[in-house]
Amino acid sequence: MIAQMDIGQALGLYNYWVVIFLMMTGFYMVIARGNLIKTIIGLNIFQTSVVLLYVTMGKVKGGTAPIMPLDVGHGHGHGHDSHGHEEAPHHAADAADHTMLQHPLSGRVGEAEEGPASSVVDASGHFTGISEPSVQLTGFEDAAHSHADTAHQAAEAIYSNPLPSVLMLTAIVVGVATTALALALTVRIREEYGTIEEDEILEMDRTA
Amino acid sequence: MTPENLILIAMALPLVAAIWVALFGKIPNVREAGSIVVSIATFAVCCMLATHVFADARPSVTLSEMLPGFSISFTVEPLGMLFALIASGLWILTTIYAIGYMRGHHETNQTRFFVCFAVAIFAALAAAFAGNLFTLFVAYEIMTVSTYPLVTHHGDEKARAGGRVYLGILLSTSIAFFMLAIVWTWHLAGTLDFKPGGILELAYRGGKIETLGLAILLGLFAYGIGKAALMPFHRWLPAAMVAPTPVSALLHAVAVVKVGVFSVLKIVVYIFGYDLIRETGVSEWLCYVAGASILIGSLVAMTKDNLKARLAYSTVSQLAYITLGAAIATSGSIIGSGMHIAMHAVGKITLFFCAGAIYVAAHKSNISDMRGLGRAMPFTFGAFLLACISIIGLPPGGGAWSKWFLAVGTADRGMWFLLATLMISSLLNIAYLVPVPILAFMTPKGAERQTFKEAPLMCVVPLCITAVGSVLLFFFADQIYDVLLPITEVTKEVKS
Amino acid sequence: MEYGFTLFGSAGYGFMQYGYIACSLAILVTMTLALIRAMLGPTVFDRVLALNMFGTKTVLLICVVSFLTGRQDFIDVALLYSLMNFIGMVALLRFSQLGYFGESENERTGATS
Amino acid sequence: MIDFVSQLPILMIVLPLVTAPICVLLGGRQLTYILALIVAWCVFAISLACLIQVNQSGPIHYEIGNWKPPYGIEYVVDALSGFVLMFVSFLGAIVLTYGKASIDKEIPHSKHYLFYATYLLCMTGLMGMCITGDLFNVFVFLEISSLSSYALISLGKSRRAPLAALQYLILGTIGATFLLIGIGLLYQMTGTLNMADIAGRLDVENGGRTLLVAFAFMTIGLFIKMAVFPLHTWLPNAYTYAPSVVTAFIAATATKISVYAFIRLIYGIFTPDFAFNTQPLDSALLAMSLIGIFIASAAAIYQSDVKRLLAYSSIGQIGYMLLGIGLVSVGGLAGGIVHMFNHALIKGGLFMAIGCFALRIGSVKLDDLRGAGKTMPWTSLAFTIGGLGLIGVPLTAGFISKWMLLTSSFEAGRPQVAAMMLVSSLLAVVYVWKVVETLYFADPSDAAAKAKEAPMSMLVPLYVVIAATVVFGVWTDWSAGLAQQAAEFLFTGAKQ
Amino acid sequence: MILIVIPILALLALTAVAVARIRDLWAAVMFMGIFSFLGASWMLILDAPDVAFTEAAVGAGISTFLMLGTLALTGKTEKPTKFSIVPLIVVGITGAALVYGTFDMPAYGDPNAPIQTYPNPSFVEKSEHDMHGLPNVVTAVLASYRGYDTLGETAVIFTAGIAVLLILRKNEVGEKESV
Amino acid sequence: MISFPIIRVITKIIIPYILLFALYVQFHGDFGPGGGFQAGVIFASAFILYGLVFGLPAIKRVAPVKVVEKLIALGLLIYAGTGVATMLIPKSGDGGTQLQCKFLDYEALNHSIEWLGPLSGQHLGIFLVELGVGITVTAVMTMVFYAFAGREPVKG
Amino acid sequence: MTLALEIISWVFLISGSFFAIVGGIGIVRMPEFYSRLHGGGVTDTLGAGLILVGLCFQISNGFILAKLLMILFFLMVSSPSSCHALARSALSQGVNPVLEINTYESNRDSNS
Repeated sequence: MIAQMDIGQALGLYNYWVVIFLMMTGFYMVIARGNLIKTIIGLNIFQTSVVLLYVTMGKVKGGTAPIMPLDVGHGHGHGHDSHGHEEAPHHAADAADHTMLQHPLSGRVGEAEEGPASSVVDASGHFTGISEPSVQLTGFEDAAHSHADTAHQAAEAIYSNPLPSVLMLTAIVVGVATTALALALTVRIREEYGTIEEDEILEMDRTA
Repeated sequence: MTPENLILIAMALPLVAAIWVALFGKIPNVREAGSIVVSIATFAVCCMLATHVFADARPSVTLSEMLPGFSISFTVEPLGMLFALIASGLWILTTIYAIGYMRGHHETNQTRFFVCFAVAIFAALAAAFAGNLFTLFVAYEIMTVSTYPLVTHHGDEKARAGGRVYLGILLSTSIAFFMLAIVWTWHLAGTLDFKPGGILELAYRGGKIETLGLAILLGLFAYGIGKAALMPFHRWLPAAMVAPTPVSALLHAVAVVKVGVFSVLKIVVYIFGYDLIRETGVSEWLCYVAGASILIGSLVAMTKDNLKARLAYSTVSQLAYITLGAAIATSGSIIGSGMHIAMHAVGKITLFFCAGAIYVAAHKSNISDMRGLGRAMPFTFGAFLLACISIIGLPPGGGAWSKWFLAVGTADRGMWFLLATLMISSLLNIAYLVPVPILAFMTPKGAERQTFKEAPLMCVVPLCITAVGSVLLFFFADQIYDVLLPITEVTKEVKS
Repeated sequence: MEYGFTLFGSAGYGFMQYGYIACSLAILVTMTLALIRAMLGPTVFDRVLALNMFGTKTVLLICVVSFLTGRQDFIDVALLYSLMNFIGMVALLRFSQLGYFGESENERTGATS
Repeated sequence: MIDFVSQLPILMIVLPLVTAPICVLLGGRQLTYILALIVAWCVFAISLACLIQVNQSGPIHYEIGNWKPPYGIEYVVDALSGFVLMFVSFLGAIVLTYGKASIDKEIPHSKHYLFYATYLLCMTGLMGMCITGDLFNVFVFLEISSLSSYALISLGKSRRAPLAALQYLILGTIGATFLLIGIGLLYQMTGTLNMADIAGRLDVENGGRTLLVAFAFMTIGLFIKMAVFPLHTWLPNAYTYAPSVVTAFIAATATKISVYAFIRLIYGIFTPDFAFNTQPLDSALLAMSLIGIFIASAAAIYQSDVKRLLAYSSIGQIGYMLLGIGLVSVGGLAGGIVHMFNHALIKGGLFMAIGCFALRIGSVKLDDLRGAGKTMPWTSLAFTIGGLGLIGVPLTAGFISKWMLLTSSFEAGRPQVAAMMLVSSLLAVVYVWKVVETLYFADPSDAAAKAKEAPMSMLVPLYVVIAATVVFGVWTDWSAGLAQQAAEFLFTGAKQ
Repeated sequence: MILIVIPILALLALTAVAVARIRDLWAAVMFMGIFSFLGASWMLILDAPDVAFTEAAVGAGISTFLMLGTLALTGKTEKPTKFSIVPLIVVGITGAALVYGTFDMPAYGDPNAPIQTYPNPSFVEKSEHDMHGLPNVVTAVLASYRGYDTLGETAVIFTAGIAVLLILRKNEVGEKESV
Repeated sequence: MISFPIIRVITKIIIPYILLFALYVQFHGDFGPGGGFQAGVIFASAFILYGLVFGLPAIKRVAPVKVVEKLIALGLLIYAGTGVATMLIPKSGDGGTQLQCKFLDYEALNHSIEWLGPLSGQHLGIFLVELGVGITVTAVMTMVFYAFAGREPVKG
Repeated sequence: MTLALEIISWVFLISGSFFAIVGGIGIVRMPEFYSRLHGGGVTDTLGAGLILVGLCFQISNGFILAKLLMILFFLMVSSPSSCHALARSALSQGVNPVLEINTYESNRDSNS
């Protein structure tokens, strides 16, 4: 099986393997069964590793977080600062820098900088965007402006998938809820038995 | 009243009795008067129903259909009618006897006793009228469960142990084998209805099942019906001897064991079709197993000193006759089996009544202690003697006819070895049954002073009636034969 | 394999990127050192110290990384880290002082939850 | 005008979800109870309405937030989920109705409003798992139900209750995390979380290995939640030490929902073809479930605590449901689904009866229950009927599902499975009978002799459930019919 | 980027092993905090700032407080337990299964992976259209597209809250202790 | 923490900023990383910090147990209530028809305010929902802290 | 932005990195707790501070600058105070400074 995989593929998966290693460490702590607190820590690590697994899936090479930059109008009009290099030698670096947000071959960087503000936002400042529903926004003019800009950017920039992030937000919350409950139970167990070592408790139960 | 309604009424009456008894548990006289009245009414209804059935009507009622083709339904045919008549008729006597016995014995939990008793009779009637295998199975299980409290009536450790064996064997065989066989039948035939000529023939002809499979299926049925007490699953019968004697009478004469052999008979006739069985020869092994049960049962019975235990093994042996008749599967042997259900029921119940009467009157249960009791209790032992004759199969006992038909059946099939078995077994019957009245009448009293007299009237009257009945059956065997003939005839019609 | 293993990502980096990477690496080295101390112990306070230091370094790492990736608005996360680090420290100290989270003797006023 | 009919699916979930915080806001004991009770019955009514609607006009789809499925979350009520929702909400409501007296005794009064809120949340979670068409949503609701059941279990009076809850928590969280891993892998291979969408986008050629692992992880995760034999270790303790009401509710519903999720996993997400043809899952399932049935049932026999005994029996019964799935036929699946329903009723009823004993006797140890049949006849009768259902005696609900499983195992060409199922029923006979015998035929213990019959408020709901087990054992058009419909729907849906 | 990621991964693995091996529970909790810090850093690099944010708040924050609070009430060191091979085997099998499962996965960061191509238009593109200029797509998905999941999540937290109350709150005076 | 005056002072300085930051995270969650849950945790952290440094009674004066308990429920109610409200408010469909919305369909919240102009239902919905999450999380975390801190260690 | 700012920022960054590593080495190699505290202090304040200040020079957005300054403020406030509290707490818990250790060599065994 492994023989079928070329090195490139292997390297494309190394993150997953690290995550799997972390998961299994946590899982081992859970099932090795000794101290209750240790078990709960193990569960925590297990869950955190699953979060990492999901997040790893969502990443796109050369993509960026699915949050459209707000601070347009500063710097060169993109979410990241391009550090104001004027010198010719730095242009390559600058362009390379852009590729992190934008498609490498798009070449529409310039358009994105100047185009939208005039074409998409109408005179009254109301956003009438691209096939926008009838709702008009005034309470969010800033956002609308930025949106006009980001609307175009979105067409060019690669964003990582937001869905795994969303799922994992939920999963983390679930994890902390579970942890809180488990710890509360541990406190009760300690009050009842005077120990949090599982084998001692079981021994006490057997003799009781 | 239409026959359909009569079926329902006949089955409802014992339940009414059960409820009546439960309601008036605190007032013994009302309770028991109700029992007797209802039992007589049940018998009357059965007789009315019988007039229809024996006039070739086949009333049928479906209560509820659970899955398509899978229902609780009742169809009355002669064999079942005969069985219902026996059960309901003997119920009257058993009830009367039980009242006498229980009062004479100051038993506790009498209400529970009579409730379960009525439910058991209900189950027996339901089994008798069952229109399909499933209904039969349900009735069979109701009977098992309702008789369990009767067996463990005394509630002590011994009774509970006996009850456990009783319930354990009956339930486990019925669930593990009987149920499996039912499912298999359903799978093969797509129906569970009792049909004259059987329902499995089509599956066999269609190649859905091999001869070996058929033999296994028959085995599952034969052993699944644990109440037929085919060896080696007969242990529950002696174990159930811990029960009070009326219960033993019910168990070993009327309801439980007869439901077992009745089911075997019915399955052979209406599920397999006895022509199919004979043709394929799948039942040959069963013949020999039954033969062995006959002999071994008789032999074991000889070794028992406890009267009830001896009778129990005698029952094992006698039940095997019926199974044998079913396994031989000729029209004669089938009729013989059907007759033997009746003959043995009447005979054996007499014997148990006697045993109970002796126990009530003299507190004796071992045969060796009964020396000279015959003089003190002439009616009881006289009845015992008559019943013995019937069980052994000597004229003028009813058993003579049934054994005759069975012997003819074996001869028809050329099973000479089995014929010899039957004869030897009859000798053994003499050897273990006749010594009891001989001991009671012929030997002088023991050294100890005995001041016994007959058991209470409520005990003695029923046993005299049944003893007389067992003799009368010898003279009216013709009627039974006529009644049972349609079973075999219908089959022939289907064949031709 | 195109998504695989190119040393500097999908395209070359400029000087800035090298700088940030160097800076992050330095921070990572420090983190490693702190981790070593946390593992060695020997007293609980050594560990707390290492943890505190580790937390601070994470804050720095996040700041630098957010510059590296060009998403500076993410330093919110760093802000949160610094807060959590401090609160965690206080919790640890409180724990080591009193042995439990509850009220200390002189703070007790009899209120119960 | 608001059109409530179209909002029914969401109301079913949101109603208890909103009521839980309202309970906390209101506080108080009686008020919150009444509120929770009303809501629980409302939910039942809604689920019934949904079920009827589904039967009349096909599956209901409800897009939450009006976002189309690959983007938003969708609710799907089809024949199967409608059926499961119906009985879960019914049991939730009836157990709550029954539980007032028991809760009053076992839960500290100041925590009652929290208890009711948690109970409603548990119900929400279980039903949410059932109704949703989105895979991740299943996980979220699984956690809601799990967390609330951990809390509920830890309220038991025994000092082992928190430990039992923690053990359940640890295993349950492992299970949920495995499920999450599986969901993640599946999501990665398809790019969507909607179940129907995933089913349409499975690319077995290019992602077989990942899909296989995803399937394995989700299966194991669900197995832990449903307490399949080697992964069952949390269940006996959890059921034993939880408060009676909680045990009744959780035992009746929680594991069933996991079985439901497993059925969905096989038939709604992966195809039966993937599960059973490319992998020998069917044989594995059959072997696992049979081993589980035998070992768990055997373990049940040796328990001295009735709650624990029933807990082990639950582990065994889960085996039957898996068996139905493993038979890979419409009949088998229908049998499994019906068994979910029937077992929910039976186990609910049994644990409710146990709750009555716990209330009056204060213990559910076999020793303390001796002779309770005399002092608490109605409760004991209910227990006995429920026990018969557990065995699968005809005319109880348990029989129907076993019958369906038996016939379909014959149809699947696996008569040996049918035979082993029947033999395993014998073990059920043993452990049920052990309790029944103790209740009726043993010398009363001190506690049982002093006990009086449980209050009407508990007996009436108890008898509603027990009567339901009998009713659905006789009139099965409804339960078996719906299950049959659901199974056919799943199979045809899978073929499309 | 890989230059930063690899040390982080190495540190993560190291921390995880340290947590598993260390007997001092207090130290284990601290390492867990470190694990969270590191994990969150990596999440940030993986373009999931929201998750990193939450993980920081939860893993390094609340969870640690709770653990410490529990330790304060229970005890600080773990008793040495005898080593058993069974868990190791189970873990080995599970891990091997997972690794086996990765073989058919799309490579890390593959823009053609189903997850990146399927819902077309993607959430990012769709939310521009639907959300009237809400820049944070994660929030948009969280609260609107999958708002129901988040409702469930809130319910989970709510459940945990009242569950902890149920478990730990002392009974009122006059009631018997629920022991 | 009587014996750590510096910590006490620093805490007093820092807590307002923490709260400010929490509010920022809460209401800026639409624009940058963060949202209700994170804000709730930060809020609760501030309480916990206060409780750690100044003792349980002090923090219970700030956030009484009863209030926190009700807030737990309130947050979830706000969230679910938003969903129910969307169900009850009809949205205007094509041609002025009144359509009933589904659960959590924020389009129903589209409305116009006199002095502000039209307001996007999606924004309002997300805002309310995040608020609900924030309240619940704050309250739960604080409550959990109370619950743990309220117990006393068992000797042994 | 001018080149000067760039240079200044990088000077800060590089020196910050340097101090961070130095502090890190210190925390590992120092012989006992109180001296390690010193190493920790160096990284937490000097290293962190310098790096953050260096980053400040790279920023053009005022809002982000504010946040960065906020972080700086937090770190500057919290790190020393927690260091102080740590030391104090350690002292009160009976961790005594080992005063007689003067050379690295002599502490090799005490450290193990």
